[in-house]
Amino acid sequence: MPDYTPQELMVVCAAREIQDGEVVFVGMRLPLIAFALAKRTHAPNAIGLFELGLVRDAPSPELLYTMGDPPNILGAEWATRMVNVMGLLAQGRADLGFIGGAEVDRYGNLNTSRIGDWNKPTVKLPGSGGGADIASLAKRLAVILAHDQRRFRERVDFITSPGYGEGGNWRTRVGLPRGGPGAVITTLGVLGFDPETGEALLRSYHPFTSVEHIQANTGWPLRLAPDLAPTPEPTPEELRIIRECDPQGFWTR
Amino acid sequence: MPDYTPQELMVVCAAREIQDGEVVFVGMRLPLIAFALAKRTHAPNAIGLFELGLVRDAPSPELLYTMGDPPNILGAEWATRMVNVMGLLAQGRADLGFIGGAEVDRYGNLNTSRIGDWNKPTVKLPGSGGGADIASLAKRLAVILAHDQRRFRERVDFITSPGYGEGGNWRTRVGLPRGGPGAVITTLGVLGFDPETGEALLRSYHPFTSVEHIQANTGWPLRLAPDLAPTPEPTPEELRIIRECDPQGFWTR
Amino acid sequence: MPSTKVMTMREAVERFIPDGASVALGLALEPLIPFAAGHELIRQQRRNLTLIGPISDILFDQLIGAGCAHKVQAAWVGNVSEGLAHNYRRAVEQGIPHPLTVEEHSNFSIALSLLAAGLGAPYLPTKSLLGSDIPAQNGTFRQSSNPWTGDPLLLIPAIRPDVTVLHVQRADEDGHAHAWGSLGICEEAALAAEGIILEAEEIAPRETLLSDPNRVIAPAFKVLAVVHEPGGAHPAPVQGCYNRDHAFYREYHQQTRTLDGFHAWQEHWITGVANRQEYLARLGSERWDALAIKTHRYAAPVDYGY
Amino acid sequence: MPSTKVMTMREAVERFIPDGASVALGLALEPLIPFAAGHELIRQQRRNLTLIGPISDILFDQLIGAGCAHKVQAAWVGNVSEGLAHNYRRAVEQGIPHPLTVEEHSNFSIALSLLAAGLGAPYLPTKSLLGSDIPAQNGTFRQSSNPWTGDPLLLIPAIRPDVTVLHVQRADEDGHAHAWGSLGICEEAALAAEGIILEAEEIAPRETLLSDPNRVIAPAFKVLAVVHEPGGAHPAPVQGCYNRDHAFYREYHQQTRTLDGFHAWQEHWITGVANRQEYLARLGSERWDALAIKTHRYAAPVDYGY
Repeated sequence: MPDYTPQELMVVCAAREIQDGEVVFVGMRLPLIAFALAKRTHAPNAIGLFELGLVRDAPSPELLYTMGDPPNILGAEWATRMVNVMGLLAQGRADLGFIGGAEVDRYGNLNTSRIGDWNKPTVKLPGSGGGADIASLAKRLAVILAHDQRRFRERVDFITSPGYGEGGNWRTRVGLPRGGPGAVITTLGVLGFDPETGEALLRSYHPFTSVEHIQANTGWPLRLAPDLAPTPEPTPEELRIIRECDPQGFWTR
Repeated sequence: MPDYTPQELMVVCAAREIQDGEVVFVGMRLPLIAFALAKRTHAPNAIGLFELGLVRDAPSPELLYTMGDPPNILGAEWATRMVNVMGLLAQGRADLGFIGGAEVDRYGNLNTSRIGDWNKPTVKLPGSGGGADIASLAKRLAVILAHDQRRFRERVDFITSPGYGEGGNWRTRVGLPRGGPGAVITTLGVLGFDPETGEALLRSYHPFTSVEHIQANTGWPLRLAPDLAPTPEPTPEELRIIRECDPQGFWTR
Repeated sequence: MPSTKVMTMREAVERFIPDGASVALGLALEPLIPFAAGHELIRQQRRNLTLIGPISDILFDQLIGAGCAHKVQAAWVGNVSEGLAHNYRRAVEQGIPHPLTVEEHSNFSIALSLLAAGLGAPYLPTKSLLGSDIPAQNGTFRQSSNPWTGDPLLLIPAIRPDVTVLHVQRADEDGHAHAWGSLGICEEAALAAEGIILEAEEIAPRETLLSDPNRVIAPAFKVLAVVHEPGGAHPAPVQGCYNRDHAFYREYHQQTRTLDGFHAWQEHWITGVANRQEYLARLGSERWDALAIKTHRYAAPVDYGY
Repeated sequence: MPSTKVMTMREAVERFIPDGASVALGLALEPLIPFAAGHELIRQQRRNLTLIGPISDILFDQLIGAGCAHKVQAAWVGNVSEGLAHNYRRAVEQGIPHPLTVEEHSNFSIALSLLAAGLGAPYLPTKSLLGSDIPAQNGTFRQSSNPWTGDPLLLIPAIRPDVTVLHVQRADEDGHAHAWGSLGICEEAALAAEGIILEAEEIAPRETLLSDPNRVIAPAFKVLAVVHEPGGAHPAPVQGCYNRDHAFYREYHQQTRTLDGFHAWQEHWITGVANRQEYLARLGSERWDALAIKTHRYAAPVDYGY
């Protein structure tokens, strides 16, 4: 057994998506910690946007249960109205956005709205929040979710947050100005996307699992990226920082 | 000779347009004093909106050369962004708006943009400021300007701030949601408007002039209102307050 | 001058939020949620409300479970630190306690709806949500195109709530209010609404509020009622006043999994108390004190003098 | 961390406002006008600028008279307490010093143009200016209709300035800024622009600025330059710092009636001085002291602690 949890590895993978100096639209839960980790390791100049109206260049000094927690507001560079932060996103000022989802499909479309018949769903999920906006407008999208066959579906019942739609040039066709998922970070591995077709490809598998296990837990025949490799393990430094951020393991255990 | 200036009488007339409890979009110059006068006499509950982003329920304690002068900001109820105050106007929350103009015509249209050929004007005036917005969107409009034949024209060269256009239901036809001029307060008298045709009618003439003099100084055959009467003179109390507001007579002499 | 707008929450809800009203609340997202107003709506058994907001951190779920809501216009209804909202699920999936109309939004689209109303504009255009199924489900948006370029655009129509309820740190009796921290779409919702109800941690003198007119959140002439309601946002945090009661959200999540569980929770925290003071007494001073501000951090001085 | 953004006005203008740039300035209307930046543009003989703003209280007139401007997108160009702007008249009526393209706006339409850009929207719709000749003269608006009701609407396209210049009370070296008083469309212009130049009365520590994040006017990552320029807004007022020099506007009005008069005025106040310090020295301490703040009025405390 590895000395880290899948969630800890997901945080590490998410942090590695952040490049230094980037403006990052930080989502709920694990990305809150990933932003802190990236800032304290390889991306000290990254800037975080939080949809409720915050901009920070330093991560919160305390664990965040929600992005509106008081420690995330004190020390913010800017505490403004949501529309201003969404406006930065809409202008193409966010290099990377993080979102979660209940279901993802072969083309990276996410459902966080309703499973089953729209009018009589079997499961009513909470909804988009800012997810659909981030998926529509960020230059690059990273998705974080648990990996099982129920969640990884050939086609989601409801596209809350658009990925590559039906593939190909779909995003351009429907009028989206940019973006699309670059990574789907799961409990089992990391998916990338074929730049031509927009189809998900397995880019890396976590050290504690296997390609076969991932394929068996994916609801469509998951193709492999040409450079498929095991996910690099968290470094001790990364784990130390994550555990400093989330000492009780609220999000990462 | 009366013991007051035409400007002082204009301030009095402007103040009388304000009813108690009304939300008033206050314009530059004389209306700044008219708002103070109304508040201190018959309209203590009037509220003033200032286009740069201010709301006040108490007039400035000092003479204002501009609405952005520091005494107008200190003690404001709200100092916000211009769009928020313009938004109140656009929503129909302003009962009355004041504007000035260089030229007015038979249907209360105002020109503050360009005299003569649009592309080669003989006089380039400063422009709309917020005037065109107030004229478009306030529930009721009061216009303040000097009265002479050059300024009172059959048809203005350029409609900066729409009055009743070509008359009749023109405002509805072009899509304006409400409003139109209720009064044109001049150095010689006060004009109202025919509710059917939108044509200007002389409602009152200042005590120091005559109907004939006003008609001679108007660039079209000015019709008279059925209830035409001399403009009531300022009361001593009104004059006292105006002179307290503008002791040097910067605006009122 | 008009008489004071200060009144009890009971009176404010009785007078200004009738059955069938559309109400925007929870507009700062996780902080400053006006739970006191929401609970009073439940105690007064308000029906057929339209609930408007970006995300709702368990407040909408409570109103839905109590049968107050007929329609929801929101981007997210759940429990931010815990996950799904059980009453919301029961209402949409099973029609319990009765069917609920949901118009799905994103945070940006609900913000734009309210901003449009405040600007007096019939709609605002955006490229967000193109390709999402939200527009089709919502049904009120309109697909359009940029008249200059032909590019696809989505038009988000204005939403004008009857009432916007804001929890604020302080207000005066005329309705001037200061709120600070993360404000989400509080301003947009206040300017979009027909009227505003304030629940305030503190009632301060007019001079205090007017000492900082840039921080005033909306024009006082739109304010219908000012309710002095310290602790009214619990379990949500109020910057500078108290912190978030994370455990309360967890308990709510666990205790409301079943309908019976929700009824028991509601009886304990809402219908079994007469007002916010009794709620806080039930919470207990130990739990309340644990949420107190540990370190005060004051804003740098600002001089409005001349 | 990136190196400091603090530099002289000369350097800021040299590096970030090239010939042909579109520049928004004078966005708080009568207060906080960045005259220091405007005068440096004149000293550096910038050409073919597009000037963007709501009303311009003599600053645009100076830039036009000096031959810096090719186009104006504004609601009003004049002298608020005195009347007409002589250089503006000469340029439009007689092409002196050269012809000027003017796109007439109203205050609301220029505000909506910038707001649209900040929201990432191609345009915003309004009912203002329907029936006005401004849309026909401006030429960039588009007549449309409400797709739900068929009512006429005017679509105001986004304006994205290359640079927005703001005068603020204080900033830190990273570009966080506090401005207060009446702010007009400062925020909209800052969010619409590609980059921001700040001229600040005071350079304060980061901690001071971040102590009140609600008062920060724009994201620091958009700020290109921070110029420490006390007195940089004279003769415009800066709340809490100095009052308006009304007489200066009157003198400008009287002395610039003729082109020669303007040239003499320009030589005295702009090209005859090297920077703002020399300008203020020429103004003299007696005149400057007369504008000082007589009564300080501080904003009520706000606690961001937790």
